[in-house]
Amino acid sequence: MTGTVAARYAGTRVPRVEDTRLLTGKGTFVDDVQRPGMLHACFVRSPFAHATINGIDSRAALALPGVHAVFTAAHINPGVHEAWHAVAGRDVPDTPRPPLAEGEVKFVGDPVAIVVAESRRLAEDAVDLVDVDYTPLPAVADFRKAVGSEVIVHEAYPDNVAGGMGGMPPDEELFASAAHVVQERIYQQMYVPVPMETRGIVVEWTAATSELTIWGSTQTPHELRAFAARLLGIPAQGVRVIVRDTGGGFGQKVVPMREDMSIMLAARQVSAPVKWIEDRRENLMSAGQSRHVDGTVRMAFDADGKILAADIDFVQDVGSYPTPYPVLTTAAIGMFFPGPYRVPKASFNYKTVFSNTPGLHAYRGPWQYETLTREMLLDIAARKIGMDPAELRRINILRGDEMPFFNPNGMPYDNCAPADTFEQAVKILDLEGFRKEQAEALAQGRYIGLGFSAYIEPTGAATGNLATEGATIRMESTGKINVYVNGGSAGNSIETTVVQLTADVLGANIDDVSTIQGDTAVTPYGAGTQGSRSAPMTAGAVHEAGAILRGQIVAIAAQMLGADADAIELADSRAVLIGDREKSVSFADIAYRSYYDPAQLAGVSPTLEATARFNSQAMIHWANATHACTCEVDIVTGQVRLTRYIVSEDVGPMINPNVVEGQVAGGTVQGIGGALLEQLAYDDAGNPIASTFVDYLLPTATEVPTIEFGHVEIPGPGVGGYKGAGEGGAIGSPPAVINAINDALAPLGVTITQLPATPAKIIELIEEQAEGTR
Amino acid sequence: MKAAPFAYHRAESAKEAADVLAEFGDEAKVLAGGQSLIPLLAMRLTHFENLVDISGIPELQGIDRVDDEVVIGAGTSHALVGMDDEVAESVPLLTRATPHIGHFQIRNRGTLGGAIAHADPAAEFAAVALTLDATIEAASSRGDRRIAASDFFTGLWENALAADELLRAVRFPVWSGRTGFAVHEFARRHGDFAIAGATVAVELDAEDRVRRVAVGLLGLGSTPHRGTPAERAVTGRPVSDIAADEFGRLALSELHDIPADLQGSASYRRRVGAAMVARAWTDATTEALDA
Amino acid sequence: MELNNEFRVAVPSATVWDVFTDVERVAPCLPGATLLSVDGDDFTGAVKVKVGPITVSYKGVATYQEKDADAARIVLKAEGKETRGNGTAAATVTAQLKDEGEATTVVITTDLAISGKAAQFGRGVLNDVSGNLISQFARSLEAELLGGATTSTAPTSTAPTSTASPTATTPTAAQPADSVNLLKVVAVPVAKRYGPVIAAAAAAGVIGYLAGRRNRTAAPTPSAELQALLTRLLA
Amino acid sequence: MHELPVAVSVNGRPYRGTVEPRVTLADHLRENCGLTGTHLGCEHGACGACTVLLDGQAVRSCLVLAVQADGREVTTVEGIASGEGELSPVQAAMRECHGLQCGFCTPGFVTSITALLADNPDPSDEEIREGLSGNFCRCTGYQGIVNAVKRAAERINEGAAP
Repeated sequence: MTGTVAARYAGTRVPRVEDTRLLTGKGTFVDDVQRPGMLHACFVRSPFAHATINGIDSRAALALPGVHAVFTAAHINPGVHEAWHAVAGRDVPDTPRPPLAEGEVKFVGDPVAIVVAESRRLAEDAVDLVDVDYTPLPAVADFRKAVGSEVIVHEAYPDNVAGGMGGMPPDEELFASAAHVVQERIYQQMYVPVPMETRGIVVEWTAATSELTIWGSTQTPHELRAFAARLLGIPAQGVRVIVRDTGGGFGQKVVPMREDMSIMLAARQVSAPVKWIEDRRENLMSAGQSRHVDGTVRMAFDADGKILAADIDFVQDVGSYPTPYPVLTTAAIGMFFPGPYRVPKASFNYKTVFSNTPGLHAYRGPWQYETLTREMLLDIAARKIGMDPAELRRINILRGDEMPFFNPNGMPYDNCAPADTFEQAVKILDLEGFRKEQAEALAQGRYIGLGFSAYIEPTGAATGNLATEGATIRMESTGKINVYVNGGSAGNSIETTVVQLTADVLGANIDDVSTIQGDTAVTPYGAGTQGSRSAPMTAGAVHEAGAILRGQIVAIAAQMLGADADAIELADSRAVLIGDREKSVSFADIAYRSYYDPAQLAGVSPTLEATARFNSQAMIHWANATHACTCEVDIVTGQVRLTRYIVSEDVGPMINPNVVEGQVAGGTVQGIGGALLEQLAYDDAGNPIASTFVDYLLPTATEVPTIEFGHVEIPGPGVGGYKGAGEGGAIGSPPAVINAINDALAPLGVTITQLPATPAKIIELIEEQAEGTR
Repeated sequence: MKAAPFAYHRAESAKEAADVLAEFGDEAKVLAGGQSLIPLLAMRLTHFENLVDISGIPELQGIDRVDDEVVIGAGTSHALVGMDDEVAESVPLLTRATPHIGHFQIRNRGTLGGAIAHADPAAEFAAVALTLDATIEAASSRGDRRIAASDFFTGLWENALAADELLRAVRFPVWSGRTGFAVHEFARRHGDFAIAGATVAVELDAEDRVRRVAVGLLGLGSTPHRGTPAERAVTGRPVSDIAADEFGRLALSELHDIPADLQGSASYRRRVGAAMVARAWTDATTEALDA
Repeated sequence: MELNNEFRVAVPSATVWDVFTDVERVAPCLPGATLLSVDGDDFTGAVKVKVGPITVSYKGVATYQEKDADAARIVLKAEGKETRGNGTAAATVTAQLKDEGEATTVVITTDLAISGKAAQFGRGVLNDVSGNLISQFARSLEAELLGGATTSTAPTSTAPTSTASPTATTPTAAQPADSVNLLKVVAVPVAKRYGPVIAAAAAAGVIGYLAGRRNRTAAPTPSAELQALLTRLLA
Repeated sequence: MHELPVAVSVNGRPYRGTVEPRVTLADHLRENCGLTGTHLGCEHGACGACTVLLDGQAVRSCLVLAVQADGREVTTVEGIASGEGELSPVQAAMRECHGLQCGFCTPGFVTSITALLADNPDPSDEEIREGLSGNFCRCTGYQGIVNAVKRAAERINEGAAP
């Protein structure tokens, strides 16, 4: 290709372009948006997990000065035209999802009505005055009791089963005859993304021009726009979504939810912009649930510890109103259960079931249960066989020279070497050293342990609307460059990433490149931040648009330098004649010629901008990692202290190691929270009992160890060989932590199989074991 | 999460505050640091027509040594208590309890009087007051009175103050001689409400016998408690004869209202509580032996 | 949540029956309750529950679902809504009387369902509050039954945690602080009229209180083990 | 409910107005002073995102009523960098150490760390982690933030103003 230059910025720890505004309080999050005459919305939410709505009396609320409207399902729900989500597609049969509860509430926090008032304070005053007449109904709060329960969550699903699927049936003969067979029932609690910025939206409807403008907190500005147009049945070109900063999403902000629908619909009935900012209690009560799976996993091994077969049979809670259609995404748990190992036979079977709890939504590594259960089972197996868990993994984990490798469920692993990250992690850890230390500690009555976790992860999956990503790159009249992508800064550093990539593809100095993202009026369509796709997909888009623009720049430069295009390379924001560096022309001069002196172009096109929509030919970019965690358990209090944490990962060549490590560390700590602290707990009646930060325990700096990183950079199949890095940390860490605890407690004969591993639960198990052996 | 409306009264003096309380009774609530009250108001878990802000009253601020007591004004912040030299010298238990209270941003606002009046069973300063048999000074338009800490904590978040009474100051007795002090607590995360905790003050005689000992228990009931049976059992005994674990178990042996919640069962709290007492006992006696 | 309370009063069951079937006398026994209107077996009322700084006020209706003289059973059903906020409370109170001649044993079983913010409050607060509330209700009923009397028979309880004699004398148990406090907060009139009785009743209350919490509270160390601990300590 | 006059000095600039007593300092800063850098992550004093300096001390602005700040000095994240926009040592270290991602919790960390280092310019690792434990971050896993505190401390000990 013409004018190709070596990367200068990709692979380096470039400081982020997002940081300066965010560090000085100049970011723009949705709650920072003020509009003239803006009104504030607050939802009336169900106090019952399950109840009939007999009537709603809004008179007292409407009588409160400053209250503009109270909307119920009767006002809002009929406005829905289409409500399907791109990730599932238009034709997939979907589960019910009314904007406001109709006739019946199905979980505590179910939105029943919207109050619109002059301030959030007033709106909350009015919410207390809306009198909803309920008849409580029995609720099924525990999804493990939902199948066949007398309590029915949705009429259309009399057995409470949303769906399910099975692969090949398990080879029972093999399980019956294998040298070693392990089986365990493992329960993963409900824990959730908890972005520090809750959900929120500002919707402004201009009836005269039929224009809808939305300021959102979203991972997918363009899909929010497309969804709004579909929902309201208005032309997409009349809808504009503007998102500058989003305070974290982790899956919770991928698709518009019922509250977003309700506000969009309500805004059309109010002659003013409407802002809804979720408060933290609402976020923990109503935004949705994730994880929460119960299942039985089995593995068969030969006498040497080689895996012969793996089987998983599980039930996933999808709550009351899952978003989007949950059945297919859950299949990934079954498909990936064999993991990064040489597994000849695999089988899976699952059900997704409704319960009177908030609906299932995406969360960083939605299929994480496959890694949790597989890695926990491997450690349990190792102890049973009498092998070090590291050794058991070593003899089963896939090597690079075995690629491509099809796992028994047909997953085509390639461009990776799980054994490499595993060996690197073992090396960083110093396995022998630790086992020695562990023996000495035990002799002194101290319980320390080590846990491994390895996984292989499909990143940047090119399916449906996730397969393409658009980019527009423009050289402005000053010679400076602007790159436009869907983006939406949600913490994944996508602004910095595209600036780095654009500078490289154009040979520009990084300070000459800026990016504009999150405004659908000026950015091309993209699927946004989800599925660990931002790096590989955006790289493809920037590469294609950049190649076209580079050709345009080179053409003008060639004409200006009177040289052949092939003889020109771009570097340091200049076009230089190869072999005669004295002869060069700056981007500024090239832009001047194009914008202000086109007569001199002698037929060469003045165009200095390009738009391309990258269509990934790589179906999946396989990333993988090995986590190693060490801990000490205080067997008096049950307190777990993590002492070392190592992540060796392969996300392909790193565009920016800071960003990769930041993503990995953030995900890892979310998983540590899921292993030890976080639980969105419900009582038997379906009341949420962890709806504040006093009861929902996020990890803080004092619970988190220093994370040591190892990098393996095996190029993937896509542009630049980049793979995704967004979800891995959250997938790998829970089993590493649990395995470390189980390793520490092994001398006591204690094995945790129910998460989270709270101090109280650890002590309960230790005491039970003591009772039993007494 | 916005509070319902209320009227706000900024009191310039304790008398002014007491007058407002006398006027509104149950419909008024004292606002000191607000670190517990404001969240309850924001979540609309409670409501008062009137808040009486005492945070700006000079006479409620400050720490004084008066004879064998350290008198701390109700409005003195946790942070000031924690960094005060007189307190560190004369009532070290307070100094050592302070770092366990929330986080430094909370300690900058929260007040000693507020923490004790709020009477949270897991509140460190409440437990220290009970441990050291502190005296609470109450003021009202009807006059002043003093309440022994042992009579002050009457229930979950309930205290012996009448609706028109203001907590003006707390008087902490100074322990002298061969003394040792320790605070141990166990919480899910640093700064969380303790699942269980213990404060131990001990004084030894020249022969290393326990002259007096006081054990405070946090998070192990509707109020802070004393480990009376353990105190009784070891007084007059040589330290070397006392097994810390037994001491810990004994300290909790008469507790009957240990709570259970998401963080653990009553029996788990009992186990952890006993361990915290044992660890605090060991630290406190070690310190006293070296004194 | 089910809460159980039991007490024995030196009053014939006929008298107990009269009190329990007279809402005008039963209602005031519920802490913070005020009776607003009575219409046969249906009535409306308000309840203000106060725990330190937290106050939740309910307004609602109640009815006698059952007044079975032969079975000596009274079932009272009450439903209320928060006057601020959208929470609710519903209780079915069953009183079973056991005629023992001059005395009567009363077993009160309360099935309580609370919704809204109060039900979501963490740190086990709801259990504490309801436990106190209902045991206080039972104690006040007992006081009401003993109207005028100055002594009451020693309370009994079926609770496994009942170790009245050793514990009742200890500071922690002799002041069931929260219940005494509930007396202060919500049952002042009763307290004034029957001060000494309440004191005795309070002790009974501890037991009723523990009975209500039997599933959550470990049995206190029996005095035997206490002795054992002491001897080991001083060995 | 009738409003009360409030006069606060924020980042050296006086703001006068009247507010309902129930309005928190955080809401007052955001709604009436136009300073939206102070973020609300929980509104019950747990997450630390709304931390500001009140008379130089770090406090949760969601747990202070605006009327309580009357006549006092407030420093928000907007007031940490120099007037010319030069990042403070804490802000610069946060950037160099990748101490922020989505940036929502960042203002609370910047103000908290600034106060932390003013009190203790040479904190140990344990003191750093304890000092940070009142602020939640969901993106970074705290790795970059802990490193940023160390680096900022070095800077300050080399003579830079916190």
